[in-house]
Order: sequence, then structure tokens, then C-alpha cells
Amino acid sequence: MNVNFFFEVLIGGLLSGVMYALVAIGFVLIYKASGVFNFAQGAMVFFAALTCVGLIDKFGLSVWLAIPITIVVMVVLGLAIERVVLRPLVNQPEITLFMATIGLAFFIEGLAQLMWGSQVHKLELPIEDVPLQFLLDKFNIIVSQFDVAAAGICALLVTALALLFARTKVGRALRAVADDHQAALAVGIPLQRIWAVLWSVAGMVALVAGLLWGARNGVQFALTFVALKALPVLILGGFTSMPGAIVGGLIIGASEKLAEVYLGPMVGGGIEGWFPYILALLFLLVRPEGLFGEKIIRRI
Amino acid sequence: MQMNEIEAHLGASAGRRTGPVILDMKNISLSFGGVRALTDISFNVKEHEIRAIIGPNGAGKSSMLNVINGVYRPQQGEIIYRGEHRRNMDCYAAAKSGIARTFQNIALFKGMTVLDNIMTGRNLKMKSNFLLQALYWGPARREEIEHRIKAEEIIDFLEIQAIRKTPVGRLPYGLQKRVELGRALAAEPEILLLDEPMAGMNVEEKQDMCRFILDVNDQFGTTIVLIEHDMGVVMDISDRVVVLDYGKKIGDGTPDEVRTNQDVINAYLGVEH
Amino acid sequence: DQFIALPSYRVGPYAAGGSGFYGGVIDYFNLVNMNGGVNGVKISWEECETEYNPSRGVECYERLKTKNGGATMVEPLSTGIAYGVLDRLPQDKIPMTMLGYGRSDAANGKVFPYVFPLITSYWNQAAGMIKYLGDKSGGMDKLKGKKIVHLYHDSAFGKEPLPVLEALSKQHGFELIKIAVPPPGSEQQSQWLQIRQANPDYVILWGWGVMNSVAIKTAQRNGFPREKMLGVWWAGSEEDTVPAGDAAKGYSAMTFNTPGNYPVMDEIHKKLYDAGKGNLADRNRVGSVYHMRGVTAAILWVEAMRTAQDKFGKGKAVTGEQLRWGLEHLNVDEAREKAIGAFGMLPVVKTSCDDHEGSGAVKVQQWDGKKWNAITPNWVVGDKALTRKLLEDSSNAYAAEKKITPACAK
Amino acid sequence: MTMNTAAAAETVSSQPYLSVNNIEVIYDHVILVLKGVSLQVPQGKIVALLGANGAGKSTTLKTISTLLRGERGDVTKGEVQFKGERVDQLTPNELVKRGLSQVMEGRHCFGHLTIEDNLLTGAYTRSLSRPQLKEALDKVYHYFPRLKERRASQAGYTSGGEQQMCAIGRALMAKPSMILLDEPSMGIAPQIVEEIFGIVKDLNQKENVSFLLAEQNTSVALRYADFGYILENGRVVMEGAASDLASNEDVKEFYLGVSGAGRKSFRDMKFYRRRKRWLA
Amino acid sequence: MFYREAGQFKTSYQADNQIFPIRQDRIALAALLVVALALALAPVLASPYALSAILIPFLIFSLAALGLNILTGYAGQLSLGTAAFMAVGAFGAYNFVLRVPGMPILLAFVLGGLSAALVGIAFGLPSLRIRGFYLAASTLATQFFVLWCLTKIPFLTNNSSSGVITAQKITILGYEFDTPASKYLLVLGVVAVMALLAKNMIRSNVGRSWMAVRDMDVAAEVIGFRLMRTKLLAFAVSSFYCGVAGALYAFAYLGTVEPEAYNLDLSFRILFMVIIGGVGSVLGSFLGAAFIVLLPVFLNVLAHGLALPTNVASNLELMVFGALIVFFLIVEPHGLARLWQIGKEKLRLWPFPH
Ligand SMILES: Nc1ncnc2c1ncn2[C@@H]1O[C@H](COP(=O)(O)OP(=O)(O)OP(=O)(O)O)[C@@H](O)[C@H]1O
Ligand SMILES: Nc1ncnc2c1ncn2[C@@H]1O[C@H](COP(=O)(O)OP(=O)(O)OP(=O)(O)O)[C@@H](O)[C@H]1O
Ligand SMILES: [Mg+2]
Ligand SMILES: [Mg+2]
Repeated sequence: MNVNFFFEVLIGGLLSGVMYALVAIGFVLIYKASGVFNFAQGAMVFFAALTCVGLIDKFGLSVWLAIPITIVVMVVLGLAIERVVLRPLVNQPEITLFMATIGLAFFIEGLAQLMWGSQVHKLELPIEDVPLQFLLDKFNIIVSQFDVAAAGICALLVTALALLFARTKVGRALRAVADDHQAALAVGIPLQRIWAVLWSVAGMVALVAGLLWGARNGVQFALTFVALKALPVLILGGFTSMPGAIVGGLIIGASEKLAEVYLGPMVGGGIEGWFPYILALLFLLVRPEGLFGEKIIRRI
Repeated sequence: MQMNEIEAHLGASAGRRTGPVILDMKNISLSFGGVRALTDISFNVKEHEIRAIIGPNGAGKSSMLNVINGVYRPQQGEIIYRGEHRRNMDCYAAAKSGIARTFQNIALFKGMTVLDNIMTGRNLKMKSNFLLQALYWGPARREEIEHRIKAEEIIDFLEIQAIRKTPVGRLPYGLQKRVELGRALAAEPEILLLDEPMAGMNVEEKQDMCRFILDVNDQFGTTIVLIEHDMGVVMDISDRVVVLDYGKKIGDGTPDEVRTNQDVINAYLGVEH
Repeated sequence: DQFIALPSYRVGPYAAGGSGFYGGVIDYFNLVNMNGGVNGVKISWEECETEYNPSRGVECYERLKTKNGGATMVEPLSTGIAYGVLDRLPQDKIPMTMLGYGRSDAANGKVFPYVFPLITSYWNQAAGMIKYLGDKSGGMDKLKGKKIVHLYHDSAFGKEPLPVLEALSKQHGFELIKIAVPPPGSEQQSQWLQIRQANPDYVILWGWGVMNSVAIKTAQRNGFPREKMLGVWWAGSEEDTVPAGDAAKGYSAMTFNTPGNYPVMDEIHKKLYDAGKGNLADRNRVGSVYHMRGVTAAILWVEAMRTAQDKFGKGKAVTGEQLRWGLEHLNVDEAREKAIGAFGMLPVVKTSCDDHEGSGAVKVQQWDGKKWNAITPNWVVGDKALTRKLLEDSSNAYAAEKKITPACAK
Repeated sequence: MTMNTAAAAETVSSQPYLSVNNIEVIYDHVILVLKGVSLQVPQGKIVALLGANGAGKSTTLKTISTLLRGERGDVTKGEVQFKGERVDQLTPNELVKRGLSQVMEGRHCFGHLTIEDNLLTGAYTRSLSRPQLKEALDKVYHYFPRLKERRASQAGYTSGGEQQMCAIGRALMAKPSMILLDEPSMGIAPQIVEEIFGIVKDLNQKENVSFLLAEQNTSVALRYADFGYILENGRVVMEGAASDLASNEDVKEFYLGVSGAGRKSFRDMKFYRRRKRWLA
Repeated sequence: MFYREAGQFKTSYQADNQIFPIRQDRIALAALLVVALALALAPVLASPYALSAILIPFLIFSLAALGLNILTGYAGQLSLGTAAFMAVGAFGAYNFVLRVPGMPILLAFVLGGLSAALVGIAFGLPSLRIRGFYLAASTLATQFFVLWCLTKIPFLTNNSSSGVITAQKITILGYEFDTPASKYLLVLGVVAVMALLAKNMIRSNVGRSWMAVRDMDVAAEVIGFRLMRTKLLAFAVSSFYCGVAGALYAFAYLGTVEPEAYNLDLSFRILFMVIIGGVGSVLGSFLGAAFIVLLPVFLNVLAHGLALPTNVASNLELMVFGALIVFFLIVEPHGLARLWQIGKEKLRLWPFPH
């Protein structure tokens, strides 16, 4: 076996994992803070990226101008979601809220394409997606500098959000909300304001994910599918853990690539579609709440 | 179990009898991580008696019940139930061998009606397989109706006829407690474990509840293990009381003995009741 | 008038392709109507949103088929939907075209009288690809010992060409390496690492949707030259290359509608878009691959209408059954193409009961960073004898399974 | 006892701090639960809300704290005033900021948070410095030493009584001027029940906090309260000074379990009590 | 006035245990069935379009939704792999007919359903430890794995090069079901019988065991339900229903199918039906299927009526669809079935408001 190749696969997998984690963070954020499994996360990623690119392509704005404007748009979207969807559904069962986010996903997908058309776009970020030269020269290993930058951004985001949850009053309140809406209201946590802020932040996280994935794959409807890549990461790392998203991403990314490369050919290939799910499932059998997820309290 | 029968029987309650030891807990210890919920506790329950467990909050009373019917597995100790020695119980075996219970934080099936909840209590007695049930035919149908009759008797007994078809989630707390008792009774248990069955009730309702408990005990000879914080109730209806504090046993005996035990007064009662 | 059912999709993951294709179709219909229709018969149509979803597509088909006195033709541009209505066509007597998709053996008119995979099928495309690669390497014999990767969408679509590719690899002695990409294919790092490891001479990109641009991008990330990549015609549109940005430069793909300037396209620009009557919201997309593919399809349909009218009466709308006859007796030769103003845009198409494809020729186009350019001056035709045999075997097996006695419709 | 009688002797002279006027509540659009309930809580007083299971006590409290919306309940009539201002359209957060806190029935702790974090969320509406927070925490721990021992445990794993204490402590952290207490004694050891009511009295007297408490433990409640309301079937059927209620024969019989002959043993109840309804 | 149960006394528990204890409901259901039958027999009432493009898929989706509802609504196990079970049913039935000479088609459907049930049990095993959204996400493993197998194992698709199968003709006792009306009747029959069976299961001990496990599994265990058995039975029954629905989808609706027809999208659509219709309600499965099948059609027709440009119309359609889902959830989080029930309750009280 070629050791060099092995490392290349491994590193490529780890970096892909970081990209998955980027999407998973958005899910964790909302789930941890309100107990809502946000089906619309993929749609938000698409919406954010498309808005940004639309501003660039249609109105000729520069990236640096388009991004702040998109942030404003995402905040407005967050506020609207809180007002129209979440507020009337306080204290409803998880499954209802989940369904509401499905409705939301349809709405956002329609809105995005209505505003910007169904055309695909390219997105150029200042970081190029080419192999890092010195690694290629020295070890003949391909590592894209884009991925390295993405990993940096991802680490930054996770650290910031993890600190928010662990260290601040708002973070504590958010975790409380996820446990019990009614009780959170009763102690005076301003659920509505908190949710509005939360969804706005989730919108921004979606924008980051959208920009990075968009630069990689182009900005097109299929961006909504990246959520599928994030799900196994999510269950492996735990729905409620920011670091879990990263660790889960790394494990899933690396193992799915290794499996595809080394096991795939034996069974006809294309196993990446289900392998991460089965892997996550096996992990769950040992730890039903993921690697770092909060234990589900079942007591009578 | 007809109403009139029960009422006719009430007079006979004076002649109470307790039998041999049916359940013997030996040196039970249970801890959760660092928290020692139970430390080396032994006590026994005799047939037909009403055995109360009391103690301050967090003393380990509920945990004890959980050990008895197999929700928790103690790290140490032995359970002797009807002469059989076991390291621990498991839920299904416990139910199968006639242990039923109610819970401190009501554990009813929220989405189901009162009637359905009580019917679930009879599940171990239902034999027909699921294909017959799907066809709702022959034996399955007969069985269903038979058990429905039993369930209705319990509903009558607990005077909850009016809410028979209401989903339990909507009921006020006190009624839910009663339905839970009904579900446990439906299993026609030999030992009934009751975890604070009277919390959240007013005196009138407590009186009714006591009556139910005494009747069950008299009528069917059901052994009852009861946790309760209302000392009036405990002292009035129980035969023997075990007192826990911080996971340790600090007293065991008749209500009168316990009432005057200085340790118990210090740890729990505060004043003599 | 002549009513055509258009179960189209303009939302969802494939919206970009759907809107381009149906935009082209409608543009050409409008143009024909402006010019007086088909011998005076106006074409009418109705669109119905399918979201590329089989059950919604079937509903659309059923809804449209009885409208306006009955639809006389249908084109869903989706394999799933096409399969969903396949069984219904003979009963309803409505012909369906499948331009460049669906089961390749449907070209056998004896078994599938109402289905028309016009111009070319996946099998002919695969044969054409190998032919092209052979020519490029300097002759078919030079393929011996070469490595060709078949990087495919892991679905019925991606597996369709395997019999042809496998047969040709045996025949010409090249090594065929099959690498599957699980749908939707938005991540392909491991596949491209495998490709890098194998170091093949060519990569056939048998992709669809987002998979294509990701493949191109990932090829770049892994330093694989795009010049060695050859995509299928569903991996050869602006929608596939634009999102990949500069990475797509030099990438080539198959097509059956040659990019370029044609009088008919000019006319569409002038008569429709200048007058604000074009179907596409974004005028830049006029003349894009999907748009031209729509125009191409519409040209063939209109030609079929003419052919049918020639037989069943000029100036009268034809029925579905008659239009089926027209589709089966198409003869769009060079002269006809010139008359339409589309010479060279599509190959010569001549259908018959045995051959509902009518051509089997393909072209190769290359992306120069801004637009597609044809790079094969002539139409490429692969090993048709091979595909013919496969077609017969497969369609006869189908007929046996379905208890159909193969026969030409009258 | 004497103290209570003295308090009750004062008539309701002060302007009501909280007043509920003729509210009607419907759950799920069809279940009518409160049929015109009115009550007042004067400033600095303790008011008890009594009634059988299902009478509507919890619903009344939830209406006041506007938590009803989350349970698909609608207030179809009536209004609630707090400190002379209509509050039925406010959010619970605004109410807590104005000084009105609720302890909900059935504990409702945040199961995944530790006891200490649970308590800290209680102070969300106050911006406190670290030492101030510590002080507030210490006060709660002083009241409930058991909580201090379990401070680092996740609330979901504590015993029923510990959770109840946690819920009460959490409400205290907001330093409210009015507290709605829903069955504070439920599942609490008798000693602690007395302590909790002691705390109530303490806060009431030292910090002038007003209380509206729904309670099943009628004897204790009436011992500590100034006024009482009795709810049956969604209506107020009796109201008055606590001492008056405590000596009312009907109340004695049905809520205190003492009939003419004094308290009877639970064992000696020889028949099921046919419920006498006040307004049936 | 017309919807009153006053005056209907039940003299036996048997009467009270009926599926529809209230007489008006029974009458309504009977009327509905008569109408459903009449639809097929009188072309005046329902065009072939309505039968073959609306009613047949509606019934098939209802059956699948019912299957998922048994698992998710009654047994509380959220699943996103419904389409995979449908695929197993369809490809199973296809293979049984293909490989066993003289296999009666209805038996093949049942066997297809049973194959799905087996797969269901295998993938249901993790549910013993995994709960909630964790389980939901891991059921995606089923979805992707089953489809992958169908594309990779040529035997399953009778060595068809592309993995496409063509469902055999439906013939029962020599009668060929080939018109929309006859197919509709067949589907109606199957669905009606299976809905009845489901209703029976749900109101007897199996159903109660499912609901008990859903509402509080620890308590269910204490009462004597065996978690493993109950959950696996729910998976098996649910997948059986989905499998039969999948077979009907292939045989009575699409005809020619590729594995892709049973993609994740379909799984989601069926989940939407369950949630919109009402989690834990047989009626809800039907209402939900109607909503998801009919609403887009209705919106599509409406959008055409407005003569909007097609791409605008298509996007608006999607937005309105999403907005309506949210709207209905806000009006009634427990789904259309509950809305229906509340409507009935109001009717019962009418004209007195309370
Ligand atoms: N599953 C568990 N995990 C961790 N700790 C537990 C668990 N169950 C109980 N404990 C702890 O064990 C101790 C005893 O709890 P238990 O519920 O038995 O008390 P209790 O006597 O019933 O009290 P109460 O009267 O308040 O209900 C408590 O301190 C509790 O926090
Ligand atoms: N969410 C709800 N949906 C429907 N009905 C409800 C709901 N909550 C309460 N009810 C009904 O409202 C009535 C009053 O309930 P409430 O909880 O206010 O009673 P309570 O006086 O607090 O009783 P308890 O002493 O048992 O706590 C009861 O009949 C109950 O069935
Ligand atoms: Mg306890
Ligand atoms: Mg209450």
C-alpha cells in the first residue's frame, strides 16, 4: 500500500470533514438553543449564497460590499422567521416545529429563486482552490489552500459559538430554552428576542457555509443538499455540541474517504452515500447521544 | 370487584392480617456516579401489609422503588422475592411476577385516553396474537371485551367514569394520579408500589385515595409499598414504616415506634406527629 | 391548433436545465406561430410544473393529455417521469420524445411504438465517445493499453452505458475503470484521489446536476487536466461549467446540438427577444446549450408535424396517432436544415419503425472559459452495429417480459 | 396563629396590587375552563387560591403570567391588572421585569442544566455583577441547603423534592415583588413545607413581596395566608379572610378534613365522600 | 343540530368498542365508501384523469403515510427511510412474480410487503437504543443503503443494464386490471382493507403497546410491554404497509420504475403527509396525503389561471405551499385530523358556543 496516497486520502477526508462541519454548525446552533431540528438550514445556506452572488452578478457589487448586505438580509430573514413562524408555535412538540421548518424550507427555496432566478452562478472568493505548492513539492501531497482557509474559518466559528454557549448568560438561557419553553418564559427569558437573534446568527453561519461551499461547487440549488452531508456529522458528534460538529466532521470525512477508496472498489463503489450513516449508527449504538451530545435524560 | 361488594366489605377491614415476608431487600447499595442514593439498606415487606417508606427529599425513596421493580440495578445487594434470590430485578420480570407501580412524576401515556391507559395495565393478561387483533375477530374480540369489562370496573371503582374517553394529558394533576393508580390496579398486582400517590391532592381527595388503598389491600390482599410525605396519611394507614435519610436507613418499625424515634424526628419529622 | 403537453420543471435542483430547455422549445414554437404556423396550423402548448418528480409528472401528463382536444405529444425531459408515463402512451395514443435520455433500447419502434429517443441515445453516445477518444489518440488501435475512467452518477442513468463501454473495452483493449459517485455528488474528493492514483488517459464524466461542476472543480484541486475529461451531454452545458469558474477551461463534453450561430437563433433574437416576447427572463441564456437543445427538440417536432400533415392533410392539426406517424417518418436532411436555418445545428435525422432515433451522431464541444465551441468538424458516429445488437437484445427481452409481440405500427 | 388573625383583621383597604377581573379561559377552542374568575391581591399580602383538582387554579395563575398562550389556551373575556396597569398583552419576560414571577406546577426545571445554572437563569432579567449573583445564589442556598449539596448535578437527575426546591429558588432569583406559586408543597417533606411557607412569610414581611398561591395543603395555606379564594369548576365560590375561611364549617369539612368531631383518622373514613359541589 | 350523539346509548362495551361509536360517523364513512366506489363506476363523476393521476396516487400515498404513521405516529419512532421500504416492496413483488411461475399478484404484493417488513426489522434494531432525531437521521442509512443495493445488485432488477424494472401486468383470476377505473378499484380495495386492519390493530392491545412505548417507554416497560418486541413489531408492520404501497406505486401507478423513483424526496413527502395530516391518526394519513397530493395541483392550476410567467408561477407555488404548511401548523399543531375533530366538536356544541 502506498503510504503517501493513504495520507493524501486521509488529509483530503479530514478537510472535507471540515466543510461538512461548517454546515453542521448551523444545525447545532439552532438545535442546542431551541430544541428545533432545522430542516431549512440547507435552504438558508442556498438563500444566503444566492443573495450574495446575486448582488455581485446582478448589481455588480464587490464581494466586500455584497457580504455585509447579505448579512443584513439574513438578519431580516431571521427576524421574520421568529415573528411569523416560531412565535405562534412556542411550546409545541418538537415534531411540529420540525415540520414548520420544512414549510419554511419550501418558502425560502421559492423565494430565493423568485428573487434571483434559477440560473447557476460561480462565486470567486479571494482564496484560490489550488493545491498548496510547498506540500506538493515536498511530500507530493495535495492539500488545497482553500480547504485550509475553510478549516481556519470553521475553527474560529466553532470556538466563538462554543464560548457563547458555555460562558455567557445568553448561552445559558439558550440551553434552558431548549429544555423547556414554558419554564424559560416563566423565568423571564425573552424567548422571542433570543430566537430572533439566534436565527439571525444562524443566517450568518449559513452565509459562511454558503460562501465556502458556493465557491467550491458553484452557487446552485444543489447547495441545499449539503445538509445531507452534515447529518451524519451531526448525529456522530451530537446534536448539542459545537466541538462535536468539528470532531464528527473530521471522523466522518476521513473515514468515508478511506472507505470509498479502500473498501469501495470491492463492492462496486459509491458507498459514500450510506457509509457515513452506517458509521454514525454504529457509534450511536455505543453512545446514543453522539460523541459529545448531551445525554438524553430518561427518568421516571 | 363491584361497588356494592366493596362497600359491603368495608366493615371487615378490622380483621387485618399480614402474612410471611414476601419481599426482602438485603444490603442494597446504589450510586450514580458520585451520588450515593442508597447505602446498604435492608428491609422487608410482608404479605398483605401496607409498608411505608418515608424520609426527606432526596433520601433515596423513589430510588428504592426503582430498585424493587428493576428500573435501577443496585451495585450491591440482593432481592429476595417470594423466596427467589436475585441480584436485581428487571422491569419485565417484575411486571410479570405481579409487581405494579405508580410514579412520582406521573408516567401516564399522555396521548392516550383514560380508558386506554387503564387497558394497558392489563396487557400481560392478554393472550391473542397481533394478527387476530388486526382482524379483530373471534378470540381477540372476546378478549378485548372481557378486559374492557375489567377496566370499566376499575373506572367505576375510582369514580372516573366521566373522563373515560379524555386524553390524559389534558387532565388536572390529581385526576392523573388517580388514573395512574387505576392502571396499576388493572394489572391485579400482588405488590403495588405507590410513589407519592397523594401529592397535589386536598384533604378530601386524600381521604378518598386512602380509602381506595385500604380497600385494595383488604379486598385483594394486595401488598402495598407506599411513599408519602403526608405524615397524617402514613401514620394512619401503614402497618410498618421504614425511614431513609441520605440513602441510609435510620428507622424501621410501626408508625408509633417511628414517630417517637429521635433520629427520625431530627432528620425528617421536625416535630412529633 | 396543434396541442403539445410540456410537463416542465422550473423549480428545484434541475431548474436551470429545465427552464433553458423549455424556454428554447417555447421560443421556437412562438417563432413558428409568428411565421404562420405549420402550414397555417398554430401550435399551442401548456406547461405544468413537475419539479422533476415522477408522481407530479404523471399528474401533469394526465391533466394535460385531455386538454385542448387532447395533447398530441409530450416531452418531460426526465427519465423518471418518462418511465411513469411509458405504459400509458399506447393507450392514450400520444407519442413521447426522449431527447438524449431514458432507456436506450426504446429506439426499437417495434417494441416501443410511441417512444422516440430522437437523434441519439446513451449507448450511441458512449460509442461516440470512444470513437472520438480513439480518433484523438490517433486511431482506434491506439486505444490499446490506455486507461479510461468512467466516473458515473451512481444510478440507473450512470450505469446505462456500461454494456457498451465494457464491450468496447474488450474490443479495443483499453482498460475501463469504473468509479461511482453517490448522488447528488456534491463531494468527490475520494473519487478524484482514486483517479489521480490510477492516472488514466481519459476520464468520461457521466454526470448530472451538481455532480458535474463539482467534478470539474475537484479535478482542478487534484491537478487533473480538464483537457482529458470528456463529459456526457448532460454534463456539457453552461450550467455545468459556469459554477466551476476558470477550472472548466479546456473541459470538453458531448452534445447533439452544435453550439454556434444559426439563422434560426438570430430570428429568435430578433423577432422574439427584441420585441420582448422571449420566454427566458435572462436574455444572455438565449443560445445556451439547454436553450438550443430545446430549440432543436422543437424543430424536430415541428418537422414531424409537417411530415404528418403531408400524409394526413395539409393545414389541419394532426392527432397524436398521426403525429406518431410523422415522428416515425422524419426525414430532416441537410436541405431541410438549411431551410429551417439550422444547418449543422443538429445531425441529419431520418427515422423509421426500426429506428426511432434517426441518427446516433454526436459532436464534441469544448469550453473556452466563456462559451462552448464545437471541436469536431464532423458528426461522430460510434460503433452502431454494436449498439444495434444490444438494442435488439434488450428491447426483445423487454417485449418478452411484457408479453408484447414486436411489430411496426401502421 | 395569632399573627394571622391579626393580619386578617385588617380589611382590604389598600389598592389591589394584582387584580383579575372576570376572566374566561378556553383551551383548544372548545374546552371552557374558567367561567368568569375575579380576584384581588393587595400589596404585601399573601392570598391563597384553593380548590379541588381541576378547579382551574393553575389555569388562573397561567392566565395572569400570560403563559397560557403556549398551551393553546385563550382568554376570551376579562382583564388582568398589575400595579394598576393592564398586563394581559405583555410577554412573560416583561412581566418578570415588572416584578411578577411564577413557579409553575410540576417543577419544570431545565433538566440538562445543573441546579446552579437553573438558579442562574432565574436572574436573567436582572443585570447583576458576579458578587451580586453570588450573593443571590447564597441566599437561595441558605433557604435550601439541599440544593447547595446538589448544585453541580443536572436537574433532571435530582429527586422530585429537589426539583421543586430548585423551581422555587429559581423564581426567587428574579427578586420579584409578586410571586405566583403553584402548589409549592407538592412532593416536599413536611419539615421543608413549613420552611417554604416560612420563607414565604419572611419575604412577605421583610421585603414586602406579595404572593398568590395555589395550594392543596389547605391547612398550611390558610395558616400563612391573609386572604383566600375558593375555586370550584372555574368559578370563585367563596372568598374572605383566611381566618374566616379556616373557621367556616364547609371549608373545615371539605378542605381541612375536620368535621365537628375533630380530625378523623384516614383509616376511619368508612365511605367514599360523595363530593358536595358548591354550585353543582 | 345534525351532529349529535345525544340519544345514542350504548348498551354493551361491544357497541362502545366499535370503530366509529357515533352513528353519524358511521353513516358518513359508508357514504364515503359508496362515493369512492361510484367514482370508478361512473365516468361522469371522475374522469380517467382524476382516477389515474389523482385518486390512485392519493390512495397509494395514503397507504404509505399510514404505514409511516404506524411507526412514527403510533410507535413514536421518527423515520426518514419510508421510500426505501416502498422500494423493497416494489422490487420484491416484481421478483416474486418474475421468478415464481403462476404467482398470484396479490400474494406477490403480500410477499413484497413481507420482504419490506424483514428489512424494516433489520433497520429497526438500532431503535432499541437510539431515539428521536438521532434515530431519524440514522434511518437515512436505510434510504441510501437500500437504493444503493438496488443499483448494485443486478439480480434484483433482473439484470437490467440500467436498473430499471417494468412491473408486470396485474391479472387476478384471469381478469386484467388495465384501465384506470379497474386499477383504481384494486387500489381502493387494498387500501380500504389495510386501513381497516390498521384501525383494528390500533384499538387493540398492539396499538396500545405502540402508543405506550411512544409516550413513555420506561413506563411501558414497567407495565410489562417488551420494548424490543413492540418496537420491532411496529417497524415490521409499518414497513409491510410501506412495502405494499411501494408495490402498488410500481404496479398500479408508474409501471416502469427505476430505483431513483424511491428517493429521499419521496420519503420526505410521506413524512410531510403524516405530520400535516396528524401524527397518530389513521384519518390524518389520508388527509395529509390529500393535502400533499392535491395542493400542488391546485396551486398549479391556480397559477395558470393567473397567467403568470411560468418561472414566477412555479416559484410562487412553492412559496405558497411552504407558507400553507406553516399556516396549518399554527392553526393546529396536531395536524388536519385534529382540526377536523375540533370542527366536529364545535358542531356538536352548535348552536351553543360552549
Ligand atoms: N438516575 C439518577 N441519576 C443520578 N442521580 C440520581 C438518579 N436518580 C436519583 N438520583 C439521586 O439520588 C438521590 C435520591 O433520589 P430519590 O429520587 O430516590 O429521592 P426521594 O427520596 O424519592 O426524594 P423525593 O422525596 O424528593 O422524591 C437524589 O439525590 C437524586 O438526585
Ligand atoms: N392544555 C390543556 N388543554 C385542555 N384542557 C386543559 C389543559 N390544561 C388544563 N385543562 C383543563 O382545565 C381544567 C382546569 O385545570 P387546572 O390545571 O387549572 O386545574 P387545577 O385547579 O390547577 O387542578 P390541580 O389541583 O389538579 O392542579 C381541567 O379540567 C383540565 O382538564
Ligand atoms: Mg421521590
Ligand atoms: Mg394545578
